[in-house]
Amino acid sequence: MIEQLLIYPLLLQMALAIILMFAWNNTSTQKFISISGSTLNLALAVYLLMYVWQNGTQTVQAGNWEAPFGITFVADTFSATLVLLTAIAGLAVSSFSSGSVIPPRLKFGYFPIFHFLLLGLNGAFLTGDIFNLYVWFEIIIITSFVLLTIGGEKAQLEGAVKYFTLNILASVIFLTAIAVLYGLTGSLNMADLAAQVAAVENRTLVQVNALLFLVGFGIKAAVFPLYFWLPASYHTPPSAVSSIFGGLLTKVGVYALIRVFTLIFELDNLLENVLLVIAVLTLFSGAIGAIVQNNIRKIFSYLVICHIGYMIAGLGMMTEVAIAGAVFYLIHDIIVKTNLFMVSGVIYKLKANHNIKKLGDIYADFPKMSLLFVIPLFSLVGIPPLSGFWPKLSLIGAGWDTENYVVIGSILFASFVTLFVIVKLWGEVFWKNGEKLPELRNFPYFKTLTSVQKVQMVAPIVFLGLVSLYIGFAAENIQQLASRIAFELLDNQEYIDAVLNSAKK
Amino acid sequence: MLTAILSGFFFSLFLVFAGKFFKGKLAVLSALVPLGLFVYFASFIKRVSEGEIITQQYEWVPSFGVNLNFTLDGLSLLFSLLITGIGFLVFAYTAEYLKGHKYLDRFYGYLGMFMGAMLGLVLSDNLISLFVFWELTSISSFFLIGFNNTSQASRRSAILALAVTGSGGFLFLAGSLLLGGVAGTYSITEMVNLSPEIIGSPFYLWIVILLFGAAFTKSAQFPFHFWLPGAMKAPTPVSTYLHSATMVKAGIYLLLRFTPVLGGEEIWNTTLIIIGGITMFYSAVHTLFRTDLKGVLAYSTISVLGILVFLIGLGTEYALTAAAVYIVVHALYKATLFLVTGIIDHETGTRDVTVLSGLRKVMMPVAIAGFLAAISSAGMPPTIGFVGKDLVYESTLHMGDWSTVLTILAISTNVLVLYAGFVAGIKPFTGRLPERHSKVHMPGFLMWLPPMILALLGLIIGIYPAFIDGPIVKGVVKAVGMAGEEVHLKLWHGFNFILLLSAITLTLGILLYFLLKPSKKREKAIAKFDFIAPKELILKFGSGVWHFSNLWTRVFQNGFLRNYVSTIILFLVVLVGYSLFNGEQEFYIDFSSFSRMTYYEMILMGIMFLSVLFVVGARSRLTAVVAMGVVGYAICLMFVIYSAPDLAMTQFSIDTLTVILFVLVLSSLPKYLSISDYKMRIIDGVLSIGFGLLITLISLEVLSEPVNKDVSNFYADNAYILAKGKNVVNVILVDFRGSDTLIEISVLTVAALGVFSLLKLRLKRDDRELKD
Amino acid sequence: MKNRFLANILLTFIWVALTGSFAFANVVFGFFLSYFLLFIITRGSGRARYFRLVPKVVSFFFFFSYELIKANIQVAWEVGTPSFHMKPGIVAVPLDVTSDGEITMLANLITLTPGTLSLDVSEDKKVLYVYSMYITNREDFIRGIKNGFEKRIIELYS
Amino acid sequence: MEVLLAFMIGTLYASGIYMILRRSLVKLIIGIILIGNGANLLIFLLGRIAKGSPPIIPGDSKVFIEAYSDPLPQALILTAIVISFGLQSFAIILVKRAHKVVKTDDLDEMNATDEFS
Amino acid sequence: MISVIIAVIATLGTLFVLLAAVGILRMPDTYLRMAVTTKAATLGIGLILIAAAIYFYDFSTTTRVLAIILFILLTAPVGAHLIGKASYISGNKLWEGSIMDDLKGKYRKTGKHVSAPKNPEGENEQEEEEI
Amino acid sequence: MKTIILRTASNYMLPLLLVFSVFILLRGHYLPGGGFVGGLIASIAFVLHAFANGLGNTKNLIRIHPGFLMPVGLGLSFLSGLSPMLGVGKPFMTGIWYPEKIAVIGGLGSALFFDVGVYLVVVGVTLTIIFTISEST
Amino acid sequence: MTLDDYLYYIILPVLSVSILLVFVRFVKGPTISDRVVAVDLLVTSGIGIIAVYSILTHQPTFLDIALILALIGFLGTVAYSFYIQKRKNK
Ligand code: NA
Ligand code: NA
Repeated sequence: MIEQLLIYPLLLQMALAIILMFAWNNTSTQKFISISGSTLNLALAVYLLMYVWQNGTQTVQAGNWEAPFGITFVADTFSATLVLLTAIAGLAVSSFSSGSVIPPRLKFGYFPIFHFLLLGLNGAFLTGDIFNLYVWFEIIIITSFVLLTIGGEKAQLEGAVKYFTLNILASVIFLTAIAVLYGLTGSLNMADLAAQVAAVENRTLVQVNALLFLVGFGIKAAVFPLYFWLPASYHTPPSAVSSIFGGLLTKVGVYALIRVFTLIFELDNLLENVLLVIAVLTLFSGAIGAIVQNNIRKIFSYLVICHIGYMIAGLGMMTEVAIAGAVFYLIHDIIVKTNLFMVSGVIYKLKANHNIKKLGDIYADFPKMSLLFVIPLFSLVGIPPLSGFWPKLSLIGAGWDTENYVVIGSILFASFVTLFVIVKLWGEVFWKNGEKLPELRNFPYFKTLTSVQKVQMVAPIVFLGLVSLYIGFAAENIQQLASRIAFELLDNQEYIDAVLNSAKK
Repeated sequence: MLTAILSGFFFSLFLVFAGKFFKGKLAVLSALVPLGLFVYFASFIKRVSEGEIITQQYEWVPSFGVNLNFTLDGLSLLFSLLITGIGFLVFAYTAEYLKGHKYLDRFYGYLGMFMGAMLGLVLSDNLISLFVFWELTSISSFFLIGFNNTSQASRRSAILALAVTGSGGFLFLAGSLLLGGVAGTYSITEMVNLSPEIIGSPFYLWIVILLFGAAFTKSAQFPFHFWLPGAMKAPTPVSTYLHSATMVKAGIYLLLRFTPVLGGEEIWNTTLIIIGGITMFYSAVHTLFRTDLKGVLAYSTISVLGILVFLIGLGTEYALTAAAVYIVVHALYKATLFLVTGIIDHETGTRDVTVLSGLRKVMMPVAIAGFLAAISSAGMPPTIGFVGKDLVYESTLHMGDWSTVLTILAISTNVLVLYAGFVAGIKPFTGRLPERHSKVHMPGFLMWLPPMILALLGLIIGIYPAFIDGPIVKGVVKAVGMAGEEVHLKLWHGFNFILLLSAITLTLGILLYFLLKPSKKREKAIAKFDFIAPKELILKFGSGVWHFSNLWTRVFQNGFLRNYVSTIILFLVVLVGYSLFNGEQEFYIDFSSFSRMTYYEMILMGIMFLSVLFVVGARSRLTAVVAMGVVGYAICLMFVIYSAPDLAMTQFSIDTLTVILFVLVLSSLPKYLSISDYKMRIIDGVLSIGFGLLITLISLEVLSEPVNKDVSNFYADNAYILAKGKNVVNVILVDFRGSDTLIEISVLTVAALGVFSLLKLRLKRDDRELKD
Repeated sequence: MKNRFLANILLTFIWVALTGSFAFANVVFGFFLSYFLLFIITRGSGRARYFRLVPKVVSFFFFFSYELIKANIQVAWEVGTPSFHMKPGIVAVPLDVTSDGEITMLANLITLTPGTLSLDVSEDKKVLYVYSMYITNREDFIRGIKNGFEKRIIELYS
Repeated sequence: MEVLLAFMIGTLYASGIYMILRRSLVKLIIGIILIGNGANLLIFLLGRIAKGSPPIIPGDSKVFIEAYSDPLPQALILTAIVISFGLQSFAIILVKRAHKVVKTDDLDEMNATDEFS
Repeated sequence: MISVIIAVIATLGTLFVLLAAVGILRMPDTYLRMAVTTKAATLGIGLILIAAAIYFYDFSTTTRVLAIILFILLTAPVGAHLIGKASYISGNKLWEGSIMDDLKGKYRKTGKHVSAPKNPEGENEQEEEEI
Repeated sequence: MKTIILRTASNYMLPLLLVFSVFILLRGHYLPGGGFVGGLIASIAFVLHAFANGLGNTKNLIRIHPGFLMPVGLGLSFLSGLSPMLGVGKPFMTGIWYPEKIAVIGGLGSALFFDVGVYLVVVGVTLTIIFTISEST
Repeated sequence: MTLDDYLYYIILPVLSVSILLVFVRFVKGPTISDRVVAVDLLVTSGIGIIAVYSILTHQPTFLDIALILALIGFLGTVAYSFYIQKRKNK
């Protein structure tokens, strides 16, 4: 049974979702199931990564059909790492949701849908089949739609219309790309496609196909000029939802880009330039977008976009160092962004406001909590030696190696703006004397929560904070992981062998 | 040494949890931490002065070549002693200065963190580790400047300071990585040996520019100096410690540290002389226009930092010795002056030098300390300031062609620095004690003793310069790559030209002090020129950036979904279209591979095409929906014709259900109006047709390519034999690719849950505020 | 009880017809399937008497086919020639049939006959509103329906 | 025949995008449905089409005797169609709710979430 | 021989379908179009299906064809009735050559619900939740 | 829409359509059909009934909330995918078959249960969506 | 002339023309009821075309689709008329 270890997280999430649906109205049972299930999931994910680390890439041929005929699930180090990150963020947000999401939403399927989302994320990371990836993307999309709109407030709906349209558009483009890919090769298995695509004579069509994937995934990853759905919507749902969105949703797009452009397509000159130009403009647009915002979650939203630029830049430079940098950044970013949106959620519960102009006093009123919040905030900035710092070493170093000076400049610019924005936010939200905000009668202020709820909200911030600190201070471990991932991505033979020859083993 | 560095951090961490115990009388105990460290570092003086270099090595992130290798040589030792020594006095002083302050524990926490970071900075041999600590000093500085965080001015100053030093930090990072890449190591010790290769590399210029960026921002060189006067918003102990004695000298440290690696080249020396020269004179002049004691001191600090850069730029052994001495001199007297200012501020409640006078009558020991510091800053014998100033003139006079200009510059600067020192150290204590200050009393000894100690030290080592010459200054000079044989510190060089220059300096300075009283009027007058001051220019630039950002963000994130869609489609069409028509393979379509057209297919397509147009042009919602239905049915028939019965069934059922859905909600859907104007329709039409055409062309070219059908053939061959089904499509759905289907029904389930919650979950009016 | 059983048999028969297999197992399965479905959906309302139905259905079928073809030719003439000769209108036809099943059947048969169309049944189920292409005279039209379809339906149901 | 079909697909993509760009909520959904149909047909076409040979193994044989059309794209499209149905249903309701809550049909007026606060 | 029978039946069926098509195009109002088409098409399609049943000549196909015909016979008139009624209620006028309209004025406005013809006794109609 | 005609017709059509939907479901492995189409037809049957008889009556008819079918169906499909792992140690979704042919449905295997699960989910989803919408308009 | 040819060259074209005629009515309207009637007839004619096509391709399988069309197409009509009526009531 250990051979199938890698799909256990999928099975677990699916089982959780189904069980949670049976417990439709019983929110306290749901909380218990969700948190304990997520804990189990974390244990599985840790074990999976360790197992993959020691025993190499693992595969499961679903239905016992050997590749490329069935659907293959693959856990290489990259996938296993992302599954682990999803598990970490998942556990954190599960707990945070238990504490923060208001009962009406919980009674309308919040938790089952949440676990369907985690299922989708895990599936997207683990699948080795391009159409299966599309299906996972769809479940991610539909769950995110529902989580985005659950409660149906005005802002939620307005944001959701844009989110919906543009993500559907991305799916259509993705599907178009799959159609072309299938039309050229007759295959869907990504490992098989590596060889099949290489064998296609018409390289122009291969390039066209690659560009279609680039645009499709680019929308999901929220890169310039395709990111519009993100700032329009991320600040509208409950904070718990924003957290999982901010941490993981765009990263699936990044994952897919990295996977497709290391496994199936080779970067030619055009693609490389396109990626780098996109990266630079993404860094730029995201950064300056964050400067002008006043809503905490909007600031974070733009920073989500901005920092995607780092990863795309790493992919575009396509050296082992660069990819390692991108992967390291991805690891760091998932943890930190999830945490930041949770922080914004706690701040909201404290003051019932998201506007940094109106907020204030938090350092004076909640000093320990503020210091706790410093961890994700400064990790995000990449204050050395916190987690965001290390990948920049790789990225800038790779920039010098490949003589991409504009990329270096953009990375520095984005880092600087991030620093500035976070520091400004700190000054406004934590230091300043805030406005006198009206007391809302029914608002679930933090102080009115039960102590269990308080713990459920703060503990995940502590947990992710500790993970961030681990990433920063034990950067060696993470860098080794990132390097091995980069190595495996660039030398994809192990992946291909694991998928295509596993039946013969 | 790691322990030494970490002790600062541990101390801060400790205060986070045990802070409340340290707000009261126990606070002074925290001074034991720097004191212990001072003793620890002092114990190395002998070994270091004998030329030994003490190293300690710890692994950290070997993958990046980053380690915690610490090196204690003369330069590091000087800085370590300053950091811990002045740290000790400042810690002690603070216990009194902020006695009873609500956040005293925080303050100590930041100070401890800063001390640790600063020690790390000066001890690291690894460039990246050095950078790590470098940034941490900026962060501690940020928290300390913003300590009075409810004041908007404090917050602004903190952010501005961090913005400037932080941007320098990023340049530093880029430079470090470049340098590390060129050298193949991040070890500074190893880089010294590789100096010729580094200087010879094509990246040398880049490296120098980037490191200068770091040093100039941190050490407040023109035009990046402006953050430092703002940093005076911090409580005085901070100004004393960070913004005069230690942190601002990190840039100086960096330049000194890299002199043996990168120095000796013209670009290095010239740039430093010019920037240092401008800085020292420009800011010295500024002291004439300040009335706030801390403002005066801030500008004079910048001026001295300029002098130091200037000296490093001169680059001779004289100059570097002068720099080493000047670091000590300045640390001693400027710290004293700041502490004195702090006392004045603390006791009288004002730092406005125009209203301060006669305070000697109420605080004689403070006045003495101020006086000693002032004469040291003036470079009067027998203070160490005198020794330092002599060395400066000595250095400038050795500069050949430029010696006259440089010397005059140095003299002018020193005159003004003298003025500033007198204004800060003497002016408040002389003259008549105003009525409202008559009740002012002596501060506790914890406050007046530290400046007194520093002032006396300045006097003592002025009289016995050998006290620091051998043990410390020589070490610094050797550490920066000089022989250390040429120059020996002496108080008295006899009557010579340099003494004459000193005399001129003193005379002019004292004259200036008596002729030009600090005045508000002057301060206001200079404010008129603020608009061309670097700070204002940079702030204007910043506001320009803000406006540009605002514009850019509004242009792209303009709120109009249609613009978002058009942008994405345009991007796709241009990119993919470019690729399709400019790729290796010329665009071609192989019509011969296509099947024959039959009339019924054409009719079907015709109907479908017209229906689509009908949908697009329909005036009413229902008509559009009905026409959509026709499109769906046509597709269904198409699936029949092209051998896909399962698809036909599914398409038809789903189409019907979609129609039902529409019909059920149609009356609550908005009216079906044509809102967009004619021009938009044309533009959108062109874009859409371009997009559609692109898809058509791509698909035709793909169809002209051969395709491998192994996978499908496998399904067909094994559907019955292995999977026991004859409808291959269904076998694929439930077996070969059953995982797709499992997720697909999950998608459906979630969609249904979504519909359910969208329609059933209505927050009641009372629940509107129930937010999460 | 009886009705349900009959419905069950009928559905079983349809099942067998659909699957095209008279195999015993298939019949049994069909029976249980129908039983199960009926269990789900029936709510004790009265159903028609199926047994007596069959022979009447057959004779009725021929009658109906005749009507259908006759009317179709009439309509073909109308449609196929250039000018219109029709005199259309809506007629209220009083009903003698009472049960829902009978009314529905009558209405459907009228509709299926070319040239006529059942538009609605009054709330009290006493009047059927029929649209027709050829109305020479209201009474003749009503009589035509009452003596034709309605009579036969009453026979069928009795 | 492929040419006509390709042209039809292009038409569906074009009209889909055109409708999405029309500012109206209902047109938006119709656009999404049209373009979704286009994508499905594209998979169908690029999987190569064949007339009159459904991928169903005839009565008593165990394998295909005659030509059969590629079953895989059909299975993919079936999945895609069903998924689209789920999304479309949700979209229709989303639009209904949005219209009711925001009280406009004009997408141009639905930009509060993009406004700077 | 079988082929000829099939051809003849199919031809007949097709002609009826054509008839319906011409009818729907030519007839001057909605009711006439409905009156002409429902049955013509039903008959036509029935015939074509019978042709198919004869062609394949096996039990399952035949039963299936019969099922289709049955379904059409059941649904087509109901559909026509529904459209006709809806059309009338929505105010679709009769052709100008019409000679009588017994339904005129039978649909009343009740504010919420207008679909039922007036009945003389004025019974309380029970409101049902309808979709 | 209160019409006797539609109501009566729909009462005949409901069982017909349901039988037909099961037929389509069961034969899916051999001929066109399967869980999706079967489920869609079954839901259409109920929707038709609801159009004719009012939603309340249809709901009474079904008794359980259709939404309940979703976890049930999903669970069934999931378990049938899981069964080879638990039963015979084969990978997830491996088809396991009862060796003998069974009357009516042909081969009996996990794929059939899977398809039944799909059927239930589709019915549950469609009815949940349509009923919810009807109730809210 | 074989049966297939007859169907292909005579029957199917006539059915196609019929469908075109119906489609013209669909486009012309003028009322929504006319369109619905036209769609209804389109579906019905579609059943005929499918039946002929299944003979032409010797695939009885296609008759199943005809069956579905017959069953389900009706529901579309129900829905439209429901809407037409409801719209009037508003
Ligand atoms: Na005529
Ligand atoms: Na009739």
